[in-house]
Amino acid sequence: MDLAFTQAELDFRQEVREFLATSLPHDLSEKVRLIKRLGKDDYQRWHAILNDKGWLAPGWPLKHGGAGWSPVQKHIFEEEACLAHAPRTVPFGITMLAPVLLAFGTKAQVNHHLPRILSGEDWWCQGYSEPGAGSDLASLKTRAVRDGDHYIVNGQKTWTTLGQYANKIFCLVRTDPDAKKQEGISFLLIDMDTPGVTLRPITLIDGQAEVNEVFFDDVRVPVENLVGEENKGWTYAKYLLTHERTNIAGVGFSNAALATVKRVASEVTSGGKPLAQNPFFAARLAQVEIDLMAMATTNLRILAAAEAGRAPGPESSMLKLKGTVIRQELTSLLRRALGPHALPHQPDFLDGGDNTEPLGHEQAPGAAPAYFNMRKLSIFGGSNEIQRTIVAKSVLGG
Amino acid sequence: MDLAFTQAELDFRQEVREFLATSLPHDLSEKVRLIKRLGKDDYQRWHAILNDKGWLAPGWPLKHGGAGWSPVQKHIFEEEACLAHAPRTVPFGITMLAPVLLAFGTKAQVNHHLPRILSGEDWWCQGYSEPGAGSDLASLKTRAVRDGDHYIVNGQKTWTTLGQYANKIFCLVRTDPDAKKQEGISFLLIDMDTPGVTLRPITLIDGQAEVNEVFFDDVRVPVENLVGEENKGWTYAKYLLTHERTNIAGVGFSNAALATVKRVASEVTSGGKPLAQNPFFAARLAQVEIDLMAMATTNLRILAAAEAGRAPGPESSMLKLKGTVIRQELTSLLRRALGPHALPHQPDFLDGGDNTEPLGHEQAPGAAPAYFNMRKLSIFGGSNEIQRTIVAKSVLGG
Amino acid sequence: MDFTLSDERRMLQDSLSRYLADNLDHERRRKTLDSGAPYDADLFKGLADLGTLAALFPEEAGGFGGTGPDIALVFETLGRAGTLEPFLPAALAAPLLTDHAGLVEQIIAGDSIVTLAHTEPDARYDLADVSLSAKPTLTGTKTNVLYGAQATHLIVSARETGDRLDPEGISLFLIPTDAPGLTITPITNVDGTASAQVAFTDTQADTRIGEPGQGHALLETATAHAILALSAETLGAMEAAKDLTLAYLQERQQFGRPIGTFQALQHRIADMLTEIEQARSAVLNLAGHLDAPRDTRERHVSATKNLVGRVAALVAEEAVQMHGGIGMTQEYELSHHARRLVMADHLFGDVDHHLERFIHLSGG
Amino acid sequence: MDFTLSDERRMLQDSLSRYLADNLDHERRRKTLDSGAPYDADLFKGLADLGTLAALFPEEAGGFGGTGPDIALVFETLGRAGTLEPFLPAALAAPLLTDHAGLVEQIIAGDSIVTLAHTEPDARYDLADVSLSAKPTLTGTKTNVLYGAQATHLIVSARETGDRLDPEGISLFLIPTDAPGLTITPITNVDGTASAQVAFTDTQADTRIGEPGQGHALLETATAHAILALSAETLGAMEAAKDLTLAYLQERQQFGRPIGTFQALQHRIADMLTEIEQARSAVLNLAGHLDAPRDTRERHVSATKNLVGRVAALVAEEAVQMHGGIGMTQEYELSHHARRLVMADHLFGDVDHHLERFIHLSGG
Repeated sequence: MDLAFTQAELDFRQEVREFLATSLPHDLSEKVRLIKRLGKDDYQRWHAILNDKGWLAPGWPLKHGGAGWSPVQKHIFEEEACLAHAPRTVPFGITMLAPVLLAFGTKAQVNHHLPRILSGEDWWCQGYSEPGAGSDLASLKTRAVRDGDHYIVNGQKTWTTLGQYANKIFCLVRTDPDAKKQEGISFLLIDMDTPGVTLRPITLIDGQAEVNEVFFDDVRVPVENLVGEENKGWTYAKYLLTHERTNIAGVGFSNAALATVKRVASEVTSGGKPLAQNPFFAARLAQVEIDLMAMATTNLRILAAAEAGRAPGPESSMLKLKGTVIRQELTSLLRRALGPHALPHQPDFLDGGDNTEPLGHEQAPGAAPAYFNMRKLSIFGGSNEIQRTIVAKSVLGG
Repeated sequence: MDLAFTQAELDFRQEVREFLATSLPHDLSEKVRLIKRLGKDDYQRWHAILNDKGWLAPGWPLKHGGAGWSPVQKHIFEEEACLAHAPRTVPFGITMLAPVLLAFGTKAQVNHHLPRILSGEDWWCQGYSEPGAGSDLASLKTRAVRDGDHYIVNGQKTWTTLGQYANKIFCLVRTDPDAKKQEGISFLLIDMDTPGVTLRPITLIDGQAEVNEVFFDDVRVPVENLVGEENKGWTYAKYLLTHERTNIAGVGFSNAALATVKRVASEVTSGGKPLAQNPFFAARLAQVEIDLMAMATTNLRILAAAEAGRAPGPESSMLKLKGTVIRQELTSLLRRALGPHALPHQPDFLDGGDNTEPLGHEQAPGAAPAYFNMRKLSIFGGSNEIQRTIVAKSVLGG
Repeated sequence: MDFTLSDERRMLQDSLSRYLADNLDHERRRKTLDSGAPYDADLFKGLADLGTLAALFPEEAGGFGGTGPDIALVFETLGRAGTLEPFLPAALAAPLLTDHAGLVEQIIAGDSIVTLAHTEPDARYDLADVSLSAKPTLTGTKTNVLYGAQATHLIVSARETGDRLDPEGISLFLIPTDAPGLTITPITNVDGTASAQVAFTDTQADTRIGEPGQGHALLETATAHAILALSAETLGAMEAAKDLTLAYLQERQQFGRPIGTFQALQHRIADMLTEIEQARSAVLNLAGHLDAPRDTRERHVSATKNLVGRVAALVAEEAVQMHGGIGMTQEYELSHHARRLVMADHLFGDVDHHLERFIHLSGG
Repeated sequence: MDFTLSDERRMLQDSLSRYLADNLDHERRRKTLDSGAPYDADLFKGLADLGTLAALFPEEAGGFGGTGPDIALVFETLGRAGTLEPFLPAALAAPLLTDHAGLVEQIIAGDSIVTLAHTEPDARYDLADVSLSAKPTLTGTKTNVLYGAQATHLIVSARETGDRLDPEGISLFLIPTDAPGLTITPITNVDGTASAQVAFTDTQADTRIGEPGQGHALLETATAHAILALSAETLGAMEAAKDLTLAYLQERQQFGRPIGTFQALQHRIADMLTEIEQARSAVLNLAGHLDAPRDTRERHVSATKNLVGRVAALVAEEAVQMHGGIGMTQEYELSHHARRLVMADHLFGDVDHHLERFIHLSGG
């Protein structure tokens, strides 16, 4: 047993640090640090910088323009990027669609789509959930009926994150209405500008319109946009859920959030002394730091297993459970740390550029919105209730 | 709305205090204070003192030798008795069997049994649970088959508290094996010295033999020992569960336990200062005190409703849930407060009289055993899981 | 001991509830917020006409209430309906305006709003942390002034002697908001309520509330009233969140059955209900001790704010979690209550502040 | 980064597990306890012969281990089997006996037991809280001396200079237990393990461990080793409690089906498993940092003891609760593990002590 990284891994970390120090624009990292709202341009700028370096697609093979990183390298990049307050890379094309195409798509699909993801020409979004199909995803109702060389798609998707920036959507659709739930589902690629596709933004509890409803009304989709076989889409969706989930624990995010809370607690005062010295606040903070120290090692254990080629089992569900609790607790601590300053709603600051002055502490405007926004962590990507059931069934059967 | 007690209630409290100050033997209250183990004699002594005063059976009508107290009076007595470290009164005859006899028994049964309970001639225990019927009590299997003027009883009961002191047991037995689960159950009174009744003590996690298994092997029970109608026993058992539960919250116990923890925390030191001044310990203690302040009022609200004649609903389940959490947390705090002193097992002290010297603090020997013993609170009397289901079904139906 | 409502209070509660049911729903609240108005002035006036504000003042001041149970009843009802209207300032100001009958009359009518300007940017939750100077004109900044941009008057805490954090030497002054030297920056809070930051520059302060330098005790009294009001409002919001959640659990189908039939959610609902009963008792405890001697009252103040704050976060988080995505949308009513439940912890001291204070008040 | 066991360690683990499976079960453990013996001397000797104690010492001391991962592996295996035998003293003493090759040889063979006599009746968990005086003979009382009545030697902390709570001025002495002036009172702990109270009266102290007055750093090192050992043992006990619970949930029928099919219990099991993985990682963290510089090591010491203590209480309480009554009986194996899980928190500092210490070590 050896907790240490190899020299090659340490060198890689150093390389990542240097890249971030030189290539991450300050205005972008300030936006991320202050939990401001990123626009399409912000994401695309960062994607282009990463793509120039060859680091936009960490898990893709080199021959497709990926970085070809190991799970540990991905983890190191993620850690460093978070600590440097880099924007996240939007995952839908890079870590969700592309692996499915690489595993199940045609050569033509791979060669057509992957370069367009890297170049930014295509922004993908995800069409999985429906109003009646959340945790019970397999009960989805969006229909695709074959009509010559096309499928005619009708139905509705929801919770489509950043769909307002996307020109493409990958969808799970029902192609055989008579089959049992998980069967009869297909995986379909759809242009958002096809006639009959409409998008309605949903304003969330934090005031942001981050997610959308997408409506399909007699949308004609060429049959070559089917991925893999008809009625096998559930297999591909599950593949996607069990792979490419190295970052499910969010250790990098939590490390950065912990550092932010510590800094704020040292800057704001309570009874004339830094809040960090208040034993009640210090106890909350230390407790989550201790939990995070352990979860970081749980994460490394699973990474090491992945590196050795072992498939992730219920451990990734445990990581999601603990990881979301820790991330949510840290957003709660940031809000608490800011005290009365967390109350004012400051959308102008959150949407604004460098020159907007915050009321109160600079971290105040983002704190409560981030707390509310991050409630999603335990809801999406398989709710924590679903994860608990997965863990329990892995040991109890049934 | 008025949180205050009436003058009559305040007078009653004063009367109770004076009685306890003059009539509760010091050696008994010391045993209770130090969480020592009480023997049959200890209980019987206290029962006799209470009976002399007419206070042994708080809820019975005066004409049967009861105190005829209101719910609030019972609560006041309970609070004061706990604070004075009086032994609890053993409930099986007084608050469990007697109300069932008064409601459903024959005049002969009432007149025969109630005086013997008061006098101490009979010590009752409870034969409900079976090895295969715990939370699912209605699945009990102990059979009673009619044979002339007798029932022949075969089967096994378990978790029979203080059965080793009892000469009588009231049992739920199955008299109609073909009926649906809750039907076909009868309520039967059995002499423990009938041939075929055997008792086996169970040593619990705290080292005490507080509960027992009771075996019935062709035990002949006269039919006049049936309470109410044959096959209606489940109704009587449920009556018992929803009535006479004024003390389910254990507020008196918790008040006394809180006072003990506070005293210990002021007497033991940590880093050279009283533990009570340690902010981490103080936070735990304050949190449970605040919870208890609220639960005490929840308890009074339900008492006031009972006083006004309203039947308790799911509130009594909520009281059990919160009450057990608070009581268990207080036993945990006492153990924590004593630190390394809680480690040694000191059965001689716990079983001994006045003259045994404890190792460490005087509260040390009882602390860990009480913590372990009190895990039972969330298991027996309808486990907390059962209580949660009751509460949920009261609002969700089904 | 009596936990029932008097007939008068029951009538008030009924009329308030009915009026609110007829005049406020989530759509109308969203419309008010989207309009940029801090609240619905018609609704405020309508509620005032029903006696909502009068119920916060005692008879001798022209009201018909003012006791702990009155305050609790009014604010629980308001909280259940999820109002945005400026009632909290009246709860704060009521115990401070015993010598200002005319102003109280205007408050009761809904024509004047008097609010407390106390929290300073670096003060967090400590009531004694006052730096704004009164030598003799006022200079300094107050923040989190509830409805400060809509108020007609401010009661301002200012330091006459002593240092920051010294309970002695704080005085209170009544200032009209059109006084010279005031700069009022309106704020919309995350939960949709309104407040303001108020900067004072050589502002004249002629009208004292209470004795010079003795403002701390008055601040405690006003805060005790406000914490009761806010806790009761929070309790109402819990009830609203609970009702929405119970309805959703019965209606929402997943895996072929209502999600309320899943035992894991049932047990969490049971814990949530149990905790809400705890919060109700905590509110009753403070309501019943609002006029108790200072030490007793303040122990209940901190116990109640701590407990209600913990339960509020639990209810908000569990209600949203059990709803799933829909619980996170602004379109759905729960999001409003969830924000109120969470953000109330940031007013008048959060759960940690009051836990520490409870320990201190208990002699720890 | 490598979390796999070396072949040698895997072999040791396998042989230990097999030996324990063959030679210890709940009935035999109960028999030992009922006999009045502090532990099973044959089992101890058998485990010693397998190299269990040698694995706790480095090669240069005649062992074949002694690193953090070695200690973790041995004690997790012991904890899973629920042993009562005196291995913890060896983990405590190992880092202190670098100059005592002969004694170490005897320890490894299972022929000598050397234990630390450090905690004083009023000292609670503070390592610097030493009053027992060494001027120059030893006078005072030590308590919670693990296996003190079975030990051949004690390592005694004593104060040469300074006041109680002063880290400076504490010295360590090696004393044979048959030395004059020792009164040893044997204790059986609540969890079935043995300890003793030891009174010293003018006891000669000729053999120093380390430099005069510099004992505090050595106590920290020994305690770090012991906390790793105890945490790993606790982890093993968690695994045992978990396995019993999973089996029970699948076997126990209520309401016509295995109770493991009830979703509320399933979700609690999921949380329990998740926390056990956290505890495993915490043990790995300390194992991997046992030889790190003091400040880093001690941060991990306190983080691990805090986390493992929290999870241990959760696992014990949840395992008992999910079993119901049967989980509370001494006849059933769970009760043994539950007691160990809970009472381990009372050795070498509980969760609160180490939370406070972690904050202090983190510069708070």
